[in-house]
Amino acid sequence: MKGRGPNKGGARHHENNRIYAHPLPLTFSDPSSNRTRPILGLLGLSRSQVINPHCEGYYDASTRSVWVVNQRDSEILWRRGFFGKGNLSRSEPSWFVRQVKDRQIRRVGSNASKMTSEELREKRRADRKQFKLDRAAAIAKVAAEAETIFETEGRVVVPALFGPQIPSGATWKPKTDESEPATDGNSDETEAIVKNTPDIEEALEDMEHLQLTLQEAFFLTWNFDCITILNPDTDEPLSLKDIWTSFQQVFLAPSTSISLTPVLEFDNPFLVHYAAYHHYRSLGWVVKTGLKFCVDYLLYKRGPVFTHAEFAIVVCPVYEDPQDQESSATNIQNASPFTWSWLSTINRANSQVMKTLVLAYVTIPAQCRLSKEILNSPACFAHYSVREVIVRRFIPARMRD
Amino acid sequence: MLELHPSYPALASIAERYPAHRGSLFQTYNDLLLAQQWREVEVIDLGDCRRGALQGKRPKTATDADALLHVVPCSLAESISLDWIQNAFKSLDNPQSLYLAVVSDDSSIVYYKLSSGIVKPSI
Amino acid sequence: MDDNLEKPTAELKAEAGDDLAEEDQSSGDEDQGLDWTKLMPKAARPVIPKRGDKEYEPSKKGGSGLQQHILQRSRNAMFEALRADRTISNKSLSYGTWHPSIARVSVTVARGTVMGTIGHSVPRETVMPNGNLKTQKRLELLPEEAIYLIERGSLLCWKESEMEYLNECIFESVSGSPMTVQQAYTEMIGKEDLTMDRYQVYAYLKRLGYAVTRTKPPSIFYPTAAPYPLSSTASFSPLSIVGRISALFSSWISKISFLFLRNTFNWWRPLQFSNWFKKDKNYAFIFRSLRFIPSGNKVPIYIPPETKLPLSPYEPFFNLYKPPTPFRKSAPPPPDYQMVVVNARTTPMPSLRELTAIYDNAPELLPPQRRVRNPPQAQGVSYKKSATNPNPNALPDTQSQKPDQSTASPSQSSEKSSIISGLASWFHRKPAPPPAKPQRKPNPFAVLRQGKKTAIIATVDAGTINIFRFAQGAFEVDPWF
Amino acid sequence: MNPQHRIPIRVANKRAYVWDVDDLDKIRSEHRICGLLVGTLPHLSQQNVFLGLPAQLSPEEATLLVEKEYAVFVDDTNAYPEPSLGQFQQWCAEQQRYIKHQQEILKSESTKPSDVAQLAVSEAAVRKRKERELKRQQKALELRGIQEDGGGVDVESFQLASTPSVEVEHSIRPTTPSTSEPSHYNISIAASSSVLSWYDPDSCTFPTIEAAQAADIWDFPSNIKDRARYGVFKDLWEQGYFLGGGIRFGGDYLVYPGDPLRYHSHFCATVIESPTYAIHPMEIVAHGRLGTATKKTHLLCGWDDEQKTVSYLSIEWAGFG
Repeated sequence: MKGRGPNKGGARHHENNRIYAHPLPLTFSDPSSNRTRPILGLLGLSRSQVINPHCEGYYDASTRSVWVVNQRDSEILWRRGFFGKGNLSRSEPSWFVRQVKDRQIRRVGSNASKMTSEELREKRRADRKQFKLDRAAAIAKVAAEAETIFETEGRVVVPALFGPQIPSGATWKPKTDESEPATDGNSDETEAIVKNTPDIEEALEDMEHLQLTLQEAFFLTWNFDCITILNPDTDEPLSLKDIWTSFQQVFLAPSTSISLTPVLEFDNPFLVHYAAYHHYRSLGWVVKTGLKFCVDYLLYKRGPVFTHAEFAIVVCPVYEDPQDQESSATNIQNASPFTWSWLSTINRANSQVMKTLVLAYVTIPAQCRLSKEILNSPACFAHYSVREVIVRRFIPARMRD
Repeated sequence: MLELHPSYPALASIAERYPAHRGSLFQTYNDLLLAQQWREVEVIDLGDCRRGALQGKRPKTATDADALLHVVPCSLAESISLDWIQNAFKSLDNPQSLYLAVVSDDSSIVYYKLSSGIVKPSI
Repeated sequence: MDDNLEKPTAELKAEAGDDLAEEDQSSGDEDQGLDWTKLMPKAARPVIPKRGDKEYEPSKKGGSGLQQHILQRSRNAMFEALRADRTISNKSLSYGTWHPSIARVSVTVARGTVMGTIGHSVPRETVMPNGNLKTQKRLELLPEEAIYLIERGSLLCWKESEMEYLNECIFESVSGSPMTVQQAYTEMIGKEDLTMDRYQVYAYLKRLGYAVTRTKPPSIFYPTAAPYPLSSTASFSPLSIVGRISALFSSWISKISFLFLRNTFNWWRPLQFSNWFKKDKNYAFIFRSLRFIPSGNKVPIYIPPETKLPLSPYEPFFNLYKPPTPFRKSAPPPPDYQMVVVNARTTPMPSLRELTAIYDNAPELLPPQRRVRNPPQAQGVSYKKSATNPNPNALPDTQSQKPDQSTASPSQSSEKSSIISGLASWFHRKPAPPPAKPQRKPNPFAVLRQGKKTAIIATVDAGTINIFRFAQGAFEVDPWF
Repeated sequence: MNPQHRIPIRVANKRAYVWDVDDLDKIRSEHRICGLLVGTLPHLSQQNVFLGLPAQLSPEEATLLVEKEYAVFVDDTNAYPEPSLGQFQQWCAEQQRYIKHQQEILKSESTKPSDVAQLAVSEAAVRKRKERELKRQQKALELRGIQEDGGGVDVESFQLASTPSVEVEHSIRPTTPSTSEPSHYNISIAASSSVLSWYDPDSCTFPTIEAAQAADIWDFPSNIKDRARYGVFKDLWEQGYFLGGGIRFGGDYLVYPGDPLRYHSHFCATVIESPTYAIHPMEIVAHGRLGTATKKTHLLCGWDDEQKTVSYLSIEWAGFG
């Protein structure tokens, strides 16, 4: 996070610009010669072609996601637009590399200073805890002394909570201190390590996949046709029509989802969240899940490796017709206005980490103005709309001039 | 798809018993076992909550490495209640505390420690 | 980059002056445990440890001897401060009479600069000494104005009465019985739409030096604020020769491709590339082409026939003027802010429709000024620099997007619904102009955070005031591509 | 305790206030109820950090004090009969005495009337000092921000930013010294009505919640939500805690191990109306996250309206994942 300084990580930043040069999985090539290109260009013509990486992923209904298992594809999807998440990593799939590293470390010898990243994280937490305990003890000691002085001499010495006798974050040192390892191995090291350790490779199976949310998967397959979504049972590609219906079906109450002709609803959570997801993607934002910050989405300007997220998005469905909300069987969250206490909770939680809270209102078309036929194709999206409201505290003392 | 995953057999019986929740169970199991490197991870039937739960121990270096911890997975999309949580405690024969794993569709998981009663913040 | 932040223990150290940080720090005034010993004269002050002088918990029930001693001292400091007399020099004191029947205080003697921004004059029939009626202008105070002046020790208020009280001319003006602050709270709150919640917010703002008036005039004599100036339409920056030419070409290109789209736009394949055109072989084009889901606040929200929307509690109640704003109470300028006040316990936050209603009467904001120190977001390469931007020197507004949008939006060709026509009309509307004198381009995040319009809502929960601003976002006019 | 000796809670517009410092002292030190100061502090009227009387009691606080028979409700709107001529003259006499008293002090100090002006100025100077100090404290609060429930304010460490307040401006005007007996004196405006001889609370005092509700001057608790809030508030209070409002921290109450003047809150408590009331996992994430960041445990307090009992659940970050 502190990697904001101008010099700090400048090289890494440059490297990232190379690795993550493309904002989308699609790329372009121009076969035409340097001579012809400008001429064509002047006429607004060109022979350049769009290159489609044709990735593959498996649909998994029970986790409501699409799994990209082959390494080439997950690398493309992550590096070109930051799609998906390693299901065993915080962002980019790096579990395998972490394992390889750890095994190496273990082989080098179980010297205390050589620990796996997970072990290290645990140790740091243990150290922090120890520090707190030590400090608490010191404070208690000082207080006790003050107490006796007060009882015996009646002198009032207010026990300090800071000072020489009390360890501070700066003074306290754990028995052995460690340098921070990268929690998630970063890709350039990846090649290196894997090369150096061929033997481990076959020994260890990569248990991780890149997991795409249904919004991500639909965005990629519908707009760019750059990922083929396979039915895990048949290994056959699902048609866009199948995808359209099944992605909505998984969000319907189990009872209805059994029936062969699923009842499609205007307030299906998939439609509402997709509208918001697509909206922000189409504006060039990198959109990731915001669970850890108790919101639906996080918006990154270029991507998680470059900056921290600017905006924290909560998707708020709005029924055009209040009747529809009352009659609805769908359990869709955030459809009614929050209590003030809930609003301040999420607002505070996010301003603590320097994110601005945004309520993204998605209107749900009124049933009385459209036939449900329209739900049989993405054409229905023409009837939804997205608008945002930005939430911030207003502090009169700071708005005076 | 998850049926084909190497770690599925360990969960199969309970996953089949509660199909609606096998997704969150599966993801939590993998996270604990493979990412968090927990030890002795086992699946247990949490009948009162109509789902499977997990138990296991944290890595050796962790502060409370030998404590047997209980983790109850749930999906971000469902909604629960205090009764539901009490039931979870009950089916685990009332441990002092349990861990709630909240799972989202992109496979992110957050864990929070729930203790019954009023427990002072650790300094 | 958020990895470290994901831990709930994470706290970002904010650069000084970052609003987000300020937000988080501003919890001072709600505070339960102030150190009142700070108010004691320096000599009388007990030894106070530097920072974080609160303890974790009492060492035993009720606290140890020392703890109780220190606590008692803090309490005494507080109670002493509360006992302070509300005294004022007779040369600075104003006088007034409370008329419950009309919920006004008529000012009989006005002194001090406080009156400069408080009160309004009203013609009233008054009985002359000779017995006949005469219409005279007099200075009147609304309940909140009167209570505030009494509270701060500037006004001695009498309660109107039939009885003839003779007074040994200690007081320059007497009619009726003297009122305490308590009586003012009890009798004046609840009159003329003044709730306790609203009074608290009023006093809070006054203590900060704001001039505060009612948004909706309580009577015909109450001066109304001047309306907001209408935002003028955008002026186009003259294009260079090259610009004109390329514009010409791209226009025939877009005409042709538009024809294509008209016939071939397919909701199952929203994005299609030509074989020969150059304009669609770049990311900017792709992103633009994806912007077909209606968005933005100009899109009308459909309301089904005969649906009654509930009455909104979200009507601005106070007009605010910053201390420096030149303010004439007889002819108030357009307010700097308008504020809604609600009870946090009984009222949920506003619905989208309720917010929209507020925005409809709110002025458009100018792009925010750039801060001197760069906000953290300024770091990191912007795609706008590298990627081709149709109108690079355009400030964040719809200019650059407008033409692209119309080609990119299949809706116009394929759909005929009311929403879409609304959409189309919006695309062709001119946005608010960039600020007059060309300045440094404002930080894009600051622009997005500020939004186009704003609704300020003060919530009060059993005395705790919490004020939020809800900005009407316009992300759609400010894409990265 | 006999209603005569209970603390009077002044009720107006269904809000509860305490207007006398001694009463405030009593409910705080004897009954662990703090209320919230909402009034403007005389002579410190240009800041929002330190506020003065009245103290507003939350519905829970007031209800508890009355139910426990520590306090009674006074319908303040009906406590102000017109003063009789006698009462009024008596009041005037008191004012006279007060002014005479001031003048005697001045005389005794010196016969030169100009000293009166002196006094006025020095008075103003005192105010100005306080004002400045407050300004500094405000700055302090703005710059560093009081930690959640307010660590001490380190006045010294902030350089003074003196902008004379309106109040100071007009009170500093040198008062014209008159040759005869000084025409400059102070008038004091009473905060509490108890000083008025004609103030008559006894005729409109209500010793129980029911009575107050019947008289329609009080309406808490009026529904299941209120009952749950009150049930939880009372249960925590009975366990010996101090409570404050928690809305800024995403809860209903902040729970303190001792007087908030000296101790940080340990918990932020959210009231849950019933054991079956729907909770979204996101709420647990948010409360857990916020609590951890502010070093508090978040409490979910479940109210059972049949059993009239409260069950607690403590949320903390797991420390892994």
